[in-house]
Amino acid sequence: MSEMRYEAPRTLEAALALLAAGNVKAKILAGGTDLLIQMRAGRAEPELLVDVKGIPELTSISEEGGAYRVGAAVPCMQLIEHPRLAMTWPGVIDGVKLIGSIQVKGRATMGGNLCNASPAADSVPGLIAANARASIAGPRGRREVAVAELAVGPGRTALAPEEILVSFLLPRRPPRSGDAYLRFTPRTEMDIAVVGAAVNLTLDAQGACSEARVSLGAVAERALLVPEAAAALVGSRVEGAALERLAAAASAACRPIDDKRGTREFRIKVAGVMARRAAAIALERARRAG
Amino acid sequence: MARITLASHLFPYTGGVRGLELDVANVRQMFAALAERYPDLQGHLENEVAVVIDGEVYQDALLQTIAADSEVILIPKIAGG
Amino acid sequence: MARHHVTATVNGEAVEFLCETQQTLLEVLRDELRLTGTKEGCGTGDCGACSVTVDGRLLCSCLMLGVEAQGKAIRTIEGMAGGEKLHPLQRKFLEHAALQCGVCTPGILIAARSLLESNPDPSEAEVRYWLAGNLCRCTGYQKIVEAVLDAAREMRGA
Amino acid sequence: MSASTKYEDKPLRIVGTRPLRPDGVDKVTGRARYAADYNLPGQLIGKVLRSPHAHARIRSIDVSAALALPGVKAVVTRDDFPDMPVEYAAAGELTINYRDVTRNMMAREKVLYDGHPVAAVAATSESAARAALKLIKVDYEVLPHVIDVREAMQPGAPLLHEEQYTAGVSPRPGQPSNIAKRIEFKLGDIEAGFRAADLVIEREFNTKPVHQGYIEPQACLASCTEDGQVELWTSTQGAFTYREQCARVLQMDVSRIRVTPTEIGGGFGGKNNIYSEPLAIALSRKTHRPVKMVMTREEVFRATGPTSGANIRIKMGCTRNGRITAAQAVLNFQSGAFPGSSVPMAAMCTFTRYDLENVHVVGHDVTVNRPKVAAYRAPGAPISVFGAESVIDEMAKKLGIDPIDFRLKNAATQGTQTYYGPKLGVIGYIETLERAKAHPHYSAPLAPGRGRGVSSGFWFNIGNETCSTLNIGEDGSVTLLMGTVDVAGGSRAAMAMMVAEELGIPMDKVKPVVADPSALGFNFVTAGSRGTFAGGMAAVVAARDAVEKLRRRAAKIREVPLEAVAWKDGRAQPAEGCGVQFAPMTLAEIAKVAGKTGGSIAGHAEINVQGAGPGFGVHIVDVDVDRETGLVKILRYTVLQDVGKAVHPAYVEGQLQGGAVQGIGWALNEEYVYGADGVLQNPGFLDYRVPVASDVPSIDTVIVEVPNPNHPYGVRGCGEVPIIPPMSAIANAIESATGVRLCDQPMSPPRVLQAIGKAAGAGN
Repeated sequence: MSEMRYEAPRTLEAALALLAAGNVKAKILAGGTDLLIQMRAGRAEPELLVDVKGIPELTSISEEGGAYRVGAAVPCMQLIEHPRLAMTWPGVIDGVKLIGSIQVKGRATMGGNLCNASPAADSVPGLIAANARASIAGPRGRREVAVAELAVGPGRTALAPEEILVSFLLPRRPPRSGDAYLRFTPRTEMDIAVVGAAVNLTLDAQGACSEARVSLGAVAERALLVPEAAAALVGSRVEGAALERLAAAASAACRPIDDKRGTREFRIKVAGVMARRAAAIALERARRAG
Repeated sequence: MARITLASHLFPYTGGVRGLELDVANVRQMFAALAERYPDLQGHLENEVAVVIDGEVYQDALLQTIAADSEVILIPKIAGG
Repeated sequence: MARHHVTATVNGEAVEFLCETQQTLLEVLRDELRLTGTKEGCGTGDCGACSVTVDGRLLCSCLMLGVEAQGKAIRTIEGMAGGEKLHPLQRKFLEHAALQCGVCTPGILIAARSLLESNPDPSEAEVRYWLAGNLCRCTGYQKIVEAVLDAAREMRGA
Repeated sequence: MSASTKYEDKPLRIVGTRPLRPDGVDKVTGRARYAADYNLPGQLIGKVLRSPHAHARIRSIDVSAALALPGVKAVVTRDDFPDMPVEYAAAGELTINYRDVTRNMMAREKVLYDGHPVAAVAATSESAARAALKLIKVDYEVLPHVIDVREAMQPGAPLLHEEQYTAGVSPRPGQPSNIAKRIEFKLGDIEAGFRAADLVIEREFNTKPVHQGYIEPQACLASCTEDGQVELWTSTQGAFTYREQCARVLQMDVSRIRVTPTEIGGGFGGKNNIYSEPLAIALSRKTHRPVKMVMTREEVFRATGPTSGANIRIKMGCTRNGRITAAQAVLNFQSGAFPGSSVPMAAMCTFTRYDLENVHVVGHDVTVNRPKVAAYRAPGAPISVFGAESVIDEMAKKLGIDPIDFRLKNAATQGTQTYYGPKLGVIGYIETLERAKAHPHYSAPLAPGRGRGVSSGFWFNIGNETCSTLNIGEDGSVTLLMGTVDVAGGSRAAMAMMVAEELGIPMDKVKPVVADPSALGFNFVTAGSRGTFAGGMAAVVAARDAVEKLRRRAAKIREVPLEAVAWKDGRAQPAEGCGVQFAPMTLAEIAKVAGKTGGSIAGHAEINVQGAGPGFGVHIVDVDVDRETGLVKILRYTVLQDVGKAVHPAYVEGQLQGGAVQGIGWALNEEYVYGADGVLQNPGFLDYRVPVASDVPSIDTVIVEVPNPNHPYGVRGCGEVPIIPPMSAIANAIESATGVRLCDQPMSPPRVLQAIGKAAGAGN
């Protein structure tokens, strides 16, 4: 049996140094709610665990001129309890709220949710719809990438092995903006999304949709940004025919598989339904945010 | 003679015979008499059937009395979760 | 094999233990500290039987490593009753027949206490959603929900 | 003191009240010790290597590398257990066959399902044991497998057992088959019944296996000495049957195995049969160190339980007035890797609720490459009743008859001839239906688009072998040793209550203890809703035996004739009209001097309890169906059930609520999902979806009490009936909401959506 090391660096530099140190199979440990299960099942056998929860930059939330910088290892419950985050980005928090039980949310993080790269990750469509950017640290410095570009496929990300996802930047919002995430699961809680849909939109002064982003989860190898679905909303009052076009575009963008959680046919059909319903909630929120 | 009726799941072991009269005083004697008459029934009596005597269901009651005018029915043994 | 030396508090008492990296907090509590009131129902965070609080945060102890407990304050079912007295939730669970086999009960009590600490007056729906991470296969949840609501009422002094 | 244990209607002090359960404080404080909570010095950890294949021949097993690993102390495989011939014995569900028991606990010639044990190791740590499993080399010849029951029944399907010929057909078939057994029940003339019908409906139903889903995984700790004495701590519904089964497969005397039934974290039928216990004993026998084996949740799903999946066909006919003229069923049940499903009981329960003249039920017990099924709460009945009560609902709706009225028109009552044999005794089906009809839920207005369904269920309930001892302590407090494991429904409370009632003392003077089998005569498993009925009967008999001895002792002490002593209000006192006066003696007073007046006093019961009273339940459910996603939401749920007598009403309500919610899970989302490779896809609580608290509404309960004449307090047993009606009640409610009838379980969103879509398509 190989021995597994555990390190809990207090700085980003120290963490990067551990990852850069050589050929060991290292894993970053944030909330651990996916990693510990994989280790137990023998699907992950790291030689080194780098616990990043002691690094302030990864575990803090700050406001930067109306935008939010959210540490990748902030536990979900802390995001949910944040006094203003949920008011500004309710759709992002919708997704965060759906990650497992209260217990799981006490540990799980958005960074982990993204890096685990499950196509069904609940917080990812909301982040994509929000046009969130991820800040990544590596041996050659920092880079910023759109969240939409990070998850590549099931279990795979665009991060290099020696890189660390540090934080998310949720941009400043124009007035009259609202977002929402809805997922379909057979149970009310404790499920993996069969389909997830996030809609982020902004209304003009007349109440028509001026900007929109739509993202779908669990309908492809990764969460999708669906510009065609967003286009269905722009210029509309997010009602009637526009919602039907949104639903049709969302369904058309799906390329799901049949698996134990849902059939292909079901996912395609329900993706449109979820997108339409999420848009209605986002609209309501945008109006209230007036 | 007690009147013995076999539940239909036992017919294959009796060549289709569904009932008969037997001069027996208890369940054990009845099983023995049945097994003698229908050897294929042998393995399906003690552990697989419950016995209804005059409307009451008995399980594992080899010495339960059968009266001369009793109505006896053999049914599958019942258990549960 | 090198083991980690960890110091923490459990139910207010200082503890120290040695653990391997892959040992979960649940395994440490049960196998090293012999606090077997915290149960394993799944080992994957899906049933809540291993619920404890760490620095006040409700979590599944099967999804945290023992080594991560360094310096933390852990609370388990063994510390729920205060001296001779049961916690109101424990008493209400008895009075409402809110337990049958009892294997989910420690986790549910810990989760329910955590709910009432943050929300002293929850609605029935809030109780049901908060406890959604705690599976119970015996009761159908009804008497559990009733007991939590009644305990909340009593604890509020209402 | 009457020797009769028949029902007596008398004023009660304790039975029917709601005291706190004796096991409660231990359970809310974390003290209660379940199997995995036991540890012994020097113990080893045992782990099982399981088959990754659904069906394969084992060519060879090489354990040498595993044994060479540091920390590994022993490995056992098929070579460590004797082969056993065909030999039947009673266990929780049906009879078990030791030939199969020994093959299920450890594969011999073949592995027959994903998860089938192939080897077990004992090592000084869990990590060493896991590492050792990876070093065991098994050479498999992978064989074609069969998972689906209909496919398994086809000629030419992959055969699990080459020597299995269908039993129950004559002449004996010439070819082996996966159909292990055919059973048949007939009453009247089924064809004449259909000819007399104005309306005939025939439908096919399919259900998936579902797991009992107890939260405590199987766990045991075994310790074997050099001279072959075994101690075993295990989570079981039947310490005696576990002892017997372990002794048989290990060829030991039962008296050399001491079994401690630990607190049990749920069973529901799933802990009636041994799994790891003989492996732990065998590993301990090799190492002479204690061996602890705890299953992971994944192992629980892959290798224990579940209940059968089934394919069934129901055909019923009735007159236009709603009188059923014919009822026919074909039930094809998966038994898993070895024969012995619950199909006989499913067959008997399919239509037993109704007074029928013409019935024909055929059942098939079919082996498939899945884990051997185990009992699950009213084994089999929910499956066949799903079909029957769906068809009954459809008949009632077609005829425009209220569904409860339709059932009342056909309801069984005392004297009804069943198609499986006996005439029914005193039962409360009609009373329960009438209470359902009068319940406010049944007449509450229903919002548009929502649906309401009703259904009903019958279960036999059972008695069986039961022993109990009641020891009167020197201070007059009482210990009741019970051999029926308290599977958590609260039977310790119920039995203490009945004993206190009998003895005339407060309940807190009675301490109920689940005894290990060395303390009592044989007790059958706690199954079949027998705990409070049969265990209670034994407790009452033991209490009455003790009372008889207390009377004798008081007569001796007071030097009066026995007939002059009556037992009343917890005291020996002068019998009314006996003409003899003496100072009464309380139980405590007798107990105090017992040692010096002839020795201490104990009551005993060693009985085989007969006279179980069948139970009937009626469920009402309201649902909302999301037409766009197929999601079914349970809005309101009411359970009504005749339990004979609720000894502790709160715990009876708990049984009714818990059973209903298990049934809701079964109806809506629970299922075993297998891949084309025959490997289980969802062996965890994430993807095997049992209901969570937010999935269900309050479950309202109505306890109906029509006493069982064969029990001193009228008890029938109540644990199993409540899981029978939910599936059909929910299907009927979905039909009421949408006009679409679901015949496949689970009625999960993809299925419901597809059915709605199909119906809409057909309508266009």
